[in-house]
Amino acid sequence: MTDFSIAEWRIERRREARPAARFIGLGAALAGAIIVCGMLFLAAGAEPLKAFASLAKGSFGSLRATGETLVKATPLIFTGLAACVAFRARIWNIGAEGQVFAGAMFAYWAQHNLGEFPALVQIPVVVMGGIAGGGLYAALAGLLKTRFSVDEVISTVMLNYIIVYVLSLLLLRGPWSEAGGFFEQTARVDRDATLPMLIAGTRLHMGFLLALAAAVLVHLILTRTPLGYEIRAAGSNLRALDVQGTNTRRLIIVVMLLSGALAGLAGVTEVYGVHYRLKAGAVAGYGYSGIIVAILGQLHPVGVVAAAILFGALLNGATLMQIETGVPSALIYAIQAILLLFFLAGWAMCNFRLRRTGRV
Amino acid sequence: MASQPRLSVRGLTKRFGALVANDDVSLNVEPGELHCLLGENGAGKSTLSSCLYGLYQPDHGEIQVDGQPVHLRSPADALRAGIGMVHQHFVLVPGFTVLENIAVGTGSGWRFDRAAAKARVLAICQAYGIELEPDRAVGDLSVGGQQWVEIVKVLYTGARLLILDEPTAVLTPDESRKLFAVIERLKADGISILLISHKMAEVMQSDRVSVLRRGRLVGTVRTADVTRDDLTTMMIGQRIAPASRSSDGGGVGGAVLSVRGLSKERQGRRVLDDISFEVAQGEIFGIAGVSGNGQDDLFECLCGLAAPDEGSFSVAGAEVRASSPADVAALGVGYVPSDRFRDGLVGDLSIEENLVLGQHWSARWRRGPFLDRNGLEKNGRDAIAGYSIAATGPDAICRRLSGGNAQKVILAREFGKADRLLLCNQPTRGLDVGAIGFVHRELLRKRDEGCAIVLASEELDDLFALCSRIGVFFRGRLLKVLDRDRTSHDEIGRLMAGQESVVAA
Amino acid sequence: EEPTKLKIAGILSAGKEAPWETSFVNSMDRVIAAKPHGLEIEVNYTENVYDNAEQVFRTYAETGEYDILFGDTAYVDAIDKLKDEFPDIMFVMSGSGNQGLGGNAYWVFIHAHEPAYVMGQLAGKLTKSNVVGAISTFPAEDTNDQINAFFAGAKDVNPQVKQKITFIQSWFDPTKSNEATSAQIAAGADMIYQMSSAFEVCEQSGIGCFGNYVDMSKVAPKSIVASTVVKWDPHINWIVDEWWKVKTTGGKFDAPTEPRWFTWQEDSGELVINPSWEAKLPDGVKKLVAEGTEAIKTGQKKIELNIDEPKSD
Amino acid sequence: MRSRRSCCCSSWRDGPCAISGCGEPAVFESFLQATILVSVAAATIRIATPLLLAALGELVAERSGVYNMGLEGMMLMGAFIGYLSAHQSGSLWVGVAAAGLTGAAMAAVFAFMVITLKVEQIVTGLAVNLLGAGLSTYWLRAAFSDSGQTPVIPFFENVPIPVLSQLPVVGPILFDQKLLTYFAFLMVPAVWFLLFRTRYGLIIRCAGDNPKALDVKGVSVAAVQYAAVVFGGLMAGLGGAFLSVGSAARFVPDMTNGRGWLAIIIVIAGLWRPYAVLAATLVFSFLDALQLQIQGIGIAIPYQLLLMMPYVVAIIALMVRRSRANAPAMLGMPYSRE
Ligand SMILES: Nc1ncnc2c1ncn2[C@@H]1O[C@H](COP(=O)(O)OP(=O)(O)OP(=O)(O)O)[C@@H](O)[C@H]1O
Ligand SMILES: Nc1ncnc2c1ncn2[C@@H]1O[C@H](COP(=O)(O)OP(=O)(O)OP(=O)(O)O)[C@@H](O)[C@H]1O
Ligand SMILES: [Mg+2]
Ligand SMILES: [Mg+2]
Repeated sequence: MTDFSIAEWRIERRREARPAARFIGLGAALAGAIIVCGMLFLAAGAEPLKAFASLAKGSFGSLRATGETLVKATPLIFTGLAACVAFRARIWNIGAEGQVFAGAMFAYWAQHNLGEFPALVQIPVVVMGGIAGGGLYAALAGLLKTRFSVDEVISTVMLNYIIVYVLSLLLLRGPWSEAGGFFEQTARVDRDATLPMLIAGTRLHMGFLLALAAAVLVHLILTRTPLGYEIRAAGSNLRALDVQGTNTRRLIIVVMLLSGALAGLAGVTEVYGVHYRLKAGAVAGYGYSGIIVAILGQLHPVGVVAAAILFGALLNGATLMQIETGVPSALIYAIQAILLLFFLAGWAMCNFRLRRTGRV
Repeated sequence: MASQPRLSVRGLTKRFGALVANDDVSLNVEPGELHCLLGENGAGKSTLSSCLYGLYQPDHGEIQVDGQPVHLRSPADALRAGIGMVHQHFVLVPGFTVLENIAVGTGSGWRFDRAAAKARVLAICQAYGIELEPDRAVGDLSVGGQQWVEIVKVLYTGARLLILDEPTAVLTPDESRKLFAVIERLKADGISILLISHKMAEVMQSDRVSVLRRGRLVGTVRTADVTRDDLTTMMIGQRIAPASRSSDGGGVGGAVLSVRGLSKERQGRRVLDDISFEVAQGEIFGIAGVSGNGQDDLFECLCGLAAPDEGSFSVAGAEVRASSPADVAALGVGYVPSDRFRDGLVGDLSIEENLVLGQHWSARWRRGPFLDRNGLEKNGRDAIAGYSIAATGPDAICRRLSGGNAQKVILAREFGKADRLLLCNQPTRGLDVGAIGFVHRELLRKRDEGCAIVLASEELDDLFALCSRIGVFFRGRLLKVLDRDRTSHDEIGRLMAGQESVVAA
Repeated sequence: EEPTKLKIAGILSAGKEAPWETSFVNSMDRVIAAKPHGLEIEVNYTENVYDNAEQVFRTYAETGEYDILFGDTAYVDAIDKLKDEFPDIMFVMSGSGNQGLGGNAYWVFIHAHEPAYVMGQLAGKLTKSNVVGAISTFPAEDTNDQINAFFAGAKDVNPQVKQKITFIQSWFDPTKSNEATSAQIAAGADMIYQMSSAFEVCEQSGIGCFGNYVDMSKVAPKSIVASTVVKWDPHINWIVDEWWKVKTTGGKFDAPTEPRWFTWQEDSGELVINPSWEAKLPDGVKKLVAEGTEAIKTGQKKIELNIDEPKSD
Repeated sequence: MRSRRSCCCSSWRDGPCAISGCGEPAVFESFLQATILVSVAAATIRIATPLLLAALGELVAERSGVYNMGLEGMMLMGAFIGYLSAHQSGSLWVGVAAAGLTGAAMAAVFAFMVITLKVEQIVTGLAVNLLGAGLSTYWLRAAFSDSGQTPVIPFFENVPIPVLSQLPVVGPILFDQKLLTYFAFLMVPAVWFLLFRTRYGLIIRCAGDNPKALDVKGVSVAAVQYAAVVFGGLMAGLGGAFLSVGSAARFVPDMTNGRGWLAIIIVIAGLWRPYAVLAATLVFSFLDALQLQIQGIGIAIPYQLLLMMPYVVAIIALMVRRSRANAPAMLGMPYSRE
């Protein structure tokens, strides 16, 4: 019987999934994720519907909540775009994490040594500092790849660790440590260096606009410019680019610079838009989440923004959900993971289809 | 005892998406028979053998071995049914030894009984007169040596039906002869062989031939009953029009390309050995040779992708040294690589985008910081019309183009780029007759525009139809440069096999 | 009329497993049970808040249901931003890394240095190698005070004592602090103050260890000599009293800008000796401890508050 | 027997000594004392244990062509379930077995995603890490509700090996450890033997280098990779168990603290060879052990420098060795026939 069914029906990979199949697959993924998460809620002793409702209320229920969601989404947009740019070129920059640190650190260094200037001077300095810090740190991995053929997956992961210790060195009884403080953090930064708030009653800061602008810019670069052309081409066939006269080593470094610069900005928005201090906790974790955001967003800038907002909402709504239902907020990480796994599986499953075969 | 066919295929159909690679194919292979499978590139030969080996699942059809229906879901099933296969492309682990490559996945249990495996390999080698050192790393062997590993690998499985997919493509004539000696012995042992080959001389040694054309079986014939021409006709579907030999051309102007003493080593092997030649303006210089004899390395050096160890070359008097493809292209050089999907096209980009590959920064295709979309689209439309590319439009993704159409995209781009020199490596490989004719016409047109052309092809017909002079490559050496009008297919064929002495005599 | 209910948000920097948080939760439970002013107190905890404080404080504040937002560590940045926006809510921060803001932002400080001093005396008497160690998390004011007092106590009763200090640079990593303990044992220590609560190595190597924040006797029955127990009870009670005062008098919150802390005398801590060691202690030592405790609790003896970063000898 | 330390001249205490400060000689002298060296060495072995377990598993998975980036999550869940089941059953060995099974189960899910569905390996790995972190913390709370303090369980005692543990210096370093530690170190030659001396080892390596060569022999590439990945998960789970039941006697959220990532790095730094992986593990562990010891002695080298060192060294080593020279050729690339 089983043999019959195997002989008659077969699962095979499609060359290209049809949009309808994608839609169905993703819908099924979402449904599956919701069911599993609901079961987790039940296990945690919370009513799933109530939990989902307070999750929604906490993330979009008010202007303040929406603003907070966007605040949480801001760094994820940047790191998501960073991953998007690199992955489009098939360069596996796993180092957004470290580049966020580098961006924040470079920005802090520049602003710290600048002295007192009006916001009009200081804000551009921190933004440029973030771009430079993240970009250069990523370019280091690019250089290791092109000059010493050190795989970028490896080098970026290593660099992620190194920078954390460098920051700790600078903060803990180091030159940047807060006078008289024992915590690993700097003193509060100059008010004039902080990113202006956008909407009263929320914490939404200019960084969010920067992130949207970055998404538009990345979209333009990818679709309209020769550089974007090279990035897309590199993602499909690096060798053909090489054969046809593009300096692919330089391209790799440029892509890393761009990717790192975007990641670096995430560091700037967190330090100068949210925490007003440089400390590890302010910037940690966004790099890795950015990779997930980028994949969820299908490596498309618009998708990245959407996925980042979804993630921001989950992070933000979790607080209220926890307060209202008593579900541990740790569950939110599990929910994120389940959502992601179902999404990935759903997406991949669209590439399969059941086909009837027969023997004459 | 009614003799059952060793293999019987009934109505086998295999589709890749919309493409029908095998269409209702039925054939028999008898015990102890050498059965040839003949067909143009892309006719579906490899697909059929992959179905017989369980690598692909046919959509329809039945396969019987020794009268028993078999369901081949994986190579394991095929091996169990006594079918073995040498693949068109090597399936070896370079880091493993010969013995490990042969023995991996065989046997049972935890123990890898090296000594027993070695004894068995040596016994097979001895029985068939094959020379192999079991403990050498496969990566260190020559391509011919690797092919022997593949062959022993199949013999090691004890198969009663061997499928050999173009095994001689990488063998020297001498080695090919040895292979046929092995085949004779196998036949004597009652083992059946399904051989795929493009070489007519080899095909003619078989017992029967099945001819595939565009996935369909044209027919199975006894070899003794047919001539080469008959087979060719079956294969192509028409008599080949006599190659329209180009009348004039040849040395119209001064030398555009001059190559002096080019040498290169790769992995300890000398892949280019002191190559020197010149190509004049308006001349097509042909390069003959079995692939893998250094042509690819020559082209990689000439297009700036690789640096030669010794020697140099100049384009229109300008010395090219330590260059990059961009530098070479800037001299007005176009390059049609042999592997079009690997080196020539970016599969995920559209036709219009691929048409500006390498020139995408040029002011011609830009408007401010952006690519000039309208310009690109117009260029795409022009190319589609001018080169009659079958595609839905200039925004069609190149990965989905057929081989011939993909090649046309490359030609459109490179012909547009080449003002002085055009480097073409196997431009007609895998193309059908119509497309080949098209490429020939375009090359001649380009020549008549005064471009110097270097053309490498495995098809002597190409070379005789187009070139004024033909150089023959063998093991990295340019054995001889011959005047087209004063040589013959035979002479070049012998040179390609490395028989320099024959010519010298 | 008088309020009958009080809703508190406990905003914890780490998970409840961390002893610091455990001591807070335990103290809160005691206060709830005691029903100060007859109040029904309800507490909701949010954990691992440290780097996300502003959002959590704000979310609590916006629900409009909470009267006191009680943070257990350096939340001055978040509170500074929110306190004026929510003048009816009482904000509390704790320990080092804060600064006084006044108004509705209250600042408490935990100093368990007094019991730590007595515990140091115990260690100074018990050590055979004359090397006394401490494993700490970060060199923060509210950990340094105890360690310095511990070493001071040990040196006061035994001038030959050398001190060893290791920071594991993590608020909670038992594996790492176990390794740090091994390292100190190798460096000669045989009495170790475990600020980061990992006792497996102590148990195995049979040396004397000292617990912190909560009574660790059950965790490591063989090796724990004594534990300094941190009690937030007076702090919480003070906060509740202040809140009560404002709510019943209709006045405004007016927090002092200096941190409020309570002495041992005021029941801010405890020294719990492990029963299984108590029997083994020489009478002289027992007496010393009892006297030391007595002297401090009655205010006869003052223990200097030293918040400098301790160093190894 | 702890020897008395009689060092530490008073000058050392007087001023804050910089890195090249005053009392150094005496301090270094003390550092060279046998007890301290033995302690650092023994700590190195202990710190190495979970890393080695996870790295050996990862080595086998990567040799079969699959990048298991979900190691951290698998270790973490292993640590948690190991703790939970040891607590419930009262048997540490039940805990260890459960941890191994948990790692293996998570690896099976991961394998289904990346081998059967051919989802991007790196991203799936990150998702698995997230799942491990979230689920373990959440479950911990669910199992021990709000009590805050999770119960402490007994933990493995050291098992000195008779005679050998009496040897001077090496005895206490190598032969007075926990059973899981002996197991981890014995797994080094075992994995080496598996990979390079058995029929299955040949198959695993073939899957990583050229899966098609395996496929045409009728061996299922997917089955081989599943087995290798599940083995990797099992080892990661055991590594996690060493943290919770093996040494800390409890579970703490996120207690792996990056050790899974470190194990992946170790495989790379160890150039995909069992003995080199062992060496890399020991280097990383030694520097960590050293860092803790140096603080206790009072040498003023910032600990961050020591912790940073292995990563810097690894990058430099890769620059010199050309990283992928030894990597399985098809590492990270899903295999499909058509
Ligand atoms: N995996 C595949 N997916 C889609 N199409 C395929 C695949 N393999 C082969 N084809 C297509 O099927 C057709 C038959 O290919 P096949 O490799 O069998 O040709 P062949 O006769 O062996 O040619 P050659 O002489 O060049 O080896 C070709 O058009 C080819 O492009
Ligand atoms: N490997 C492949 N992947 C995806 N599609 C393929 C592949 N090979 C072939 N195709 C599809 O199959 C169709 C037929 O391909 P094939 O190369 O056999 O064409 P053809 O008829 O031989 O054309 P041409 O003469 O131009 O080579 C093409 O339209 C192409 O889209
Ligand atoms: Mg073929
Ligand atoms: Mg074709």
